[in-house]
Amino acid sequence: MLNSWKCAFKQAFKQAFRNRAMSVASMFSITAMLLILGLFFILVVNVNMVSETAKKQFDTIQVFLLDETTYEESSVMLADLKRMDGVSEATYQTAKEAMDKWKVKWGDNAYLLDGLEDENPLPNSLIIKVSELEKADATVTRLKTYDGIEDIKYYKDTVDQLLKITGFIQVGAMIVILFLVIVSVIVVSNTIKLTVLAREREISIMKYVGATNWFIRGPFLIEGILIGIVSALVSVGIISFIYYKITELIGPEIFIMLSTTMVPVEFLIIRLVWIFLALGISIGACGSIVSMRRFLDT
Amino acid sequence: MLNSWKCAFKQAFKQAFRNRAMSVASMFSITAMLLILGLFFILVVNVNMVSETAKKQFDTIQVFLLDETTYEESSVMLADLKRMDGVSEATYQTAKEAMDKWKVKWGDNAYLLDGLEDENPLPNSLIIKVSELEKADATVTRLKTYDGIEDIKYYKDTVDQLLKITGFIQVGAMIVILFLVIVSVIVVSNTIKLTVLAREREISIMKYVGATNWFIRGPFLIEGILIGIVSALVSVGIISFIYYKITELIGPEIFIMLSTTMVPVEFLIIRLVWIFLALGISIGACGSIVSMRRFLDT
Amino acid sequence: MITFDNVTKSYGTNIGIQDVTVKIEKGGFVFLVGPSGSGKSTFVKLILKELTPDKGSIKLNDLEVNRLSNRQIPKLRRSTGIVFQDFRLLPQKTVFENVAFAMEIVHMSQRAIRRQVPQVLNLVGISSKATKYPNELSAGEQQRVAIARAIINSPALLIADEPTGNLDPDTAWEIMRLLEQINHRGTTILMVTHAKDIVDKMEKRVIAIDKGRIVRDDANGCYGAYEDEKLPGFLQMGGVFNNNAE
Amino acid sequence: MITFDNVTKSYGTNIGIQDVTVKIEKGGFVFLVGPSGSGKSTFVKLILKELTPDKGSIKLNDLEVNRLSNRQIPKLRRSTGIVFQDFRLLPQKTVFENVAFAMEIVHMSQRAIRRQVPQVLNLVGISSKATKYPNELSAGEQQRVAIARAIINSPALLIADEPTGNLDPDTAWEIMRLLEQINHRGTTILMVTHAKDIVDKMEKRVIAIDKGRIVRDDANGCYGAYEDEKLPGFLQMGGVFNNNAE
Ligand SMILES: Nc1ncnc2c1ncn2[C@@H]1O[C@H](COP(=O)(O)OP(=O)(O)OP(=O)(O)O)[C@@H](O)[C@H]1O
Ligand SMILES: Nc1ncnc2c1ncn2[C@@H]1O[C@H](COP(=O)(O)OP(=O)(O)OP(=O)(O)O)[C@@H](O)[C@H]1O
Ligand SMILES: [Mg+2]
Ligand SMILES: [Mg+2]
Repeated sequence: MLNSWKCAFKQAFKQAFRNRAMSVASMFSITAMLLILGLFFILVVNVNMVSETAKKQFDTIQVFLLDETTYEESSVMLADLKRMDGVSEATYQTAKEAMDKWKVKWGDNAYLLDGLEDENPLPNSLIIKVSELEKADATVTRLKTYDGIEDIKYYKDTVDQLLKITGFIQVGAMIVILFLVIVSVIVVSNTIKLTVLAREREISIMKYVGATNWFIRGPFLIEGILIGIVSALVSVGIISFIYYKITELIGPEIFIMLSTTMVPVEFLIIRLVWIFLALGISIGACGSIVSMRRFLDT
Repeated sequence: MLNSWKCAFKQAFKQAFRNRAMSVASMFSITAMLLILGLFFILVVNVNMVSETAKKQFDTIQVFLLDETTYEESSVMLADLKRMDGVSEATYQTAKEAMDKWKVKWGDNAYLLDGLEDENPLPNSLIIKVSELEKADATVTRLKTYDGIEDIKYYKDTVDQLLKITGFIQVGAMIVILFLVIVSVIVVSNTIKLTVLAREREISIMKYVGATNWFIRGPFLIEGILIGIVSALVSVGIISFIYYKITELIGPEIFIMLSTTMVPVEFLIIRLVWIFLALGISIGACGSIVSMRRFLDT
Repeated sequence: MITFDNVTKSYGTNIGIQDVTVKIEKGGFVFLVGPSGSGKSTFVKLILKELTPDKGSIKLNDLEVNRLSNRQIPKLRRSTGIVFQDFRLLPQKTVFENVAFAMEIVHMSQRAIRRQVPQVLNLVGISSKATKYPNELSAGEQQRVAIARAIINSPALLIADEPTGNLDPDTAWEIMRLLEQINHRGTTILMVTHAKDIVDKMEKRVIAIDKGRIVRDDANGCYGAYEDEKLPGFLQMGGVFNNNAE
Repeated sequence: MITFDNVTKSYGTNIGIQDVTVKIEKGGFVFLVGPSGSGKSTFVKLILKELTPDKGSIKLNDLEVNRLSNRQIPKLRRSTGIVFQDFRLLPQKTVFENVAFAMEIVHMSQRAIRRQVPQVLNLVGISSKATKYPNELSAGEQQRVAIARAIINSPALLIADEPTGNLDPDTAWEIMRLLEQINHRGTTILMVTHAKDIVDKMEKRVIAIDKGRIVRDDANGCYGAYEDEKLPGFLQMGGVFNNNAE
């Protein structure tokens, strides 16, 4: 048995070498498809990262308190809130502090607020930071049960919109990746089918001489797997190189524009190597087995 | 000559039919690659549309006038501005109008402005709309040469950022599409090479019997073109159908979220048909000619 | 060894063989002769289950060939040496590897392969071509590789479809001597051939087939008598042509 | 018609043909004989520029074959009818189409094709197989299709590499009669063969080749004398075997 696997390996290497043209052709096709997949993987990972960063900027809920609410009452609320799931921070903000913040925010136009300082129209408030945007709604619902609250403000519309957009991007990306995987499998299995078709005669001769199906399949299978492995490694190499160049080139600009760094190369490589090896090997192996079936079943 | 083309056509149809497995395989590969390209085309077209809409929202330059600037002086400026390249609209706005706009904008919080009405701190201003965001800078430079201006406000940072992002998306999309086209050509020409490789014997026999290169090439070429055409039509059909379903499903939501409609299906189909036919035919034709070269040159 | 019982095989409207009933004994040496397209190769292909008969039963030893499952076919073929009319050499393997392949599929050791293959190649006279690929050989050399592959495992049954078709008379006779030698060691041999002189001189059993039916079955037979009548006719016609030309 | 002048062609270390000088006249009928692997097919392939000689010059009529550009080769091949030893039929075309193909490449009209192809198929005796594909034919039938394709354009030169190798004697003789007929109409014929009886009975010019060199060139020759000495030796050995068996 061991001997026959060694034999099959030797055969596979010889076959792959003697069918250079075909092997290289299959390899190119698989590599090409993996490159496209990799490209999408990179896009998705980075878009995700950007949207996560964006979400962080809308994680604040402002709770305006009624003027008659005492500091003690609000402390109780605060303690209660801090214990809530999804709340990462909750602080008390006086009307004075709020006005100071407005002034900072308005910058050049702050003089407009000068007249308001004495009769500060702003209320005291609680500032709540949520850890997960998706849980903000639950927090708000809870807040509404409290007494002593005048108004609750959070960027519900923006948040909803953002959640929807990132949701769309994620679902869209999944669909596109699924689509790409299907297309890759079609293209690659086609390539392998053609490879096998071109060697139909060889396979039929082996059968006529009395070789068992597994004896014939063995070298083809190993050849397919070898091609898959080589393609996977080549495409990871190419993708990593390109991505490295891209991060070097536009990474800083992206950081300035969107205040997120791009996903680091190492992070990608480690994941891609495994994903691609798995894909490459299974495409190569399944491809050769499936496309040989019609020759072997007769 | 005509007769021989008719003959070549007949041959091509027969060949394609008798090599069903191969023809279908090539067709699948080409279709698959066109589908991926089409997908990207759709993404790019829609992203472009969204970014164009987004840009429209930042097309305003506000020019705050000094209090001593008279209406007549500003009218001269206005007339001058209207003649400028890249300016689509220029209007005069009094301090009162500006305050009213602020109130509308502030909505619930408008009461904060109540105290300011009498001693309106806002200046008179000119509101300029630029037709192309890229020309805003030139307009601003021109404005700075005028007297009687206190301050010029436009969303320079936002605009720059937006221009950069859309620029990146466009360049990125071009690179990705270029990459996809290259990959497609590799995959498809590989497929065709394999198809031809599998018929190496057939071709060599034709040569041994004395057929000229063009006599051999003709049917293969036509076959390649036929496959290209069929693939193009099939993929346009699939893409259109999918896209139609998508617009139906999420079009309204997209409209609500980003206040742009998606690019209509008809717009896409008309363009895609031509692009894909051109691509399909040239891939099919070049593919078969190039991959036959090595058999014919000997 | 081989028993055909009322076997019919047709290809659509084409007749392959029809109602063939015949028995070939273990250890026999049988020639199968007949005009082109009479069904000889069909007969051979039926034995190896390359084709399935429409009707009738085929037995190899006590094996009912028709009833074999797909898994059992390789075993059937491995136990039989076959020389195909179209050689069927593996184009991607050298001569040595082609012959070695037949040993590998019966799981012989590499040592045995390295010892026996050169011997057999020597026996058929192509040891000098061991490292060549089939497309680098002349037709006769390819035919001898096919013979080498068929005999390397010392099969109990050797089926040869026209094994001397591309060989010059000398080499053909050498191959015949080899086959006779193998036959004497106990191997049953079924040989399809058109070589009249070989059949006539060997004086073995001859089964003649025509239009798919067995028309003659002679122990110690000869190729056939019919051509004796026609040959003069041909020479006469040749004469007519000559007269015309002169 | 054909002139070889000191032509040598070797495949790496293998000898194809060596220092061959020979002239075949227009209208001649020449047999090329020799043991397996002696260089007969190489000789044929050189004429058609399937191979290029290492040395020497080959002339077809007044055409210097070596000097032909790639564009001129198809014309050379179209003016010559060729029966290849391995048939070389187009697997994707029917018998009819295979033969018609030879007419199409010389731009004959569809009408002419529809008239002549059935005639020629009839001549070689396979008109009933016109709609079959090559892999549905017996070896002999394929060989006859190859012959039909070679003669359909009434070429000035017909080269046949072992055209009767897979044919029974009857059919073989019919083909020979056909070739002689064609020869009498003025076509030069070069036929490679191992069929001793055919060569002996036809009494045409025989060129014998061995190990790449021409060893004999007889007008009205016979296949060769050497085998007469060996045959008794073989029979004797056969006798030894028989004795052992008894
Ligand atoms: N796959 C096939 N499909 C259709 N007809 C076939 C097929 N194989 C063989 N035939 C037909 O069956 C008949 C017998 O063929 P077979 O190959 O057995 O002849 P044969 O006796 O071996 O002839 P030869 O001496 O020329 O090799 C022939 O008429 C042939 O055309
Ligand atoms: N492509 C090739 N590469 C290497 N050697 C070759 C090639 N073709 C032929 N030969 C060798 O050249 C020699 C002559 O071959 P050729 O085919 O001319 O023989 P032949 O006389 O036609 O034999 P046969 O009667 O068996 O067909 C042989 O020894 C063969 O092995
Ligand atoms: Mg046969
Ligand atoms: Mg030869």
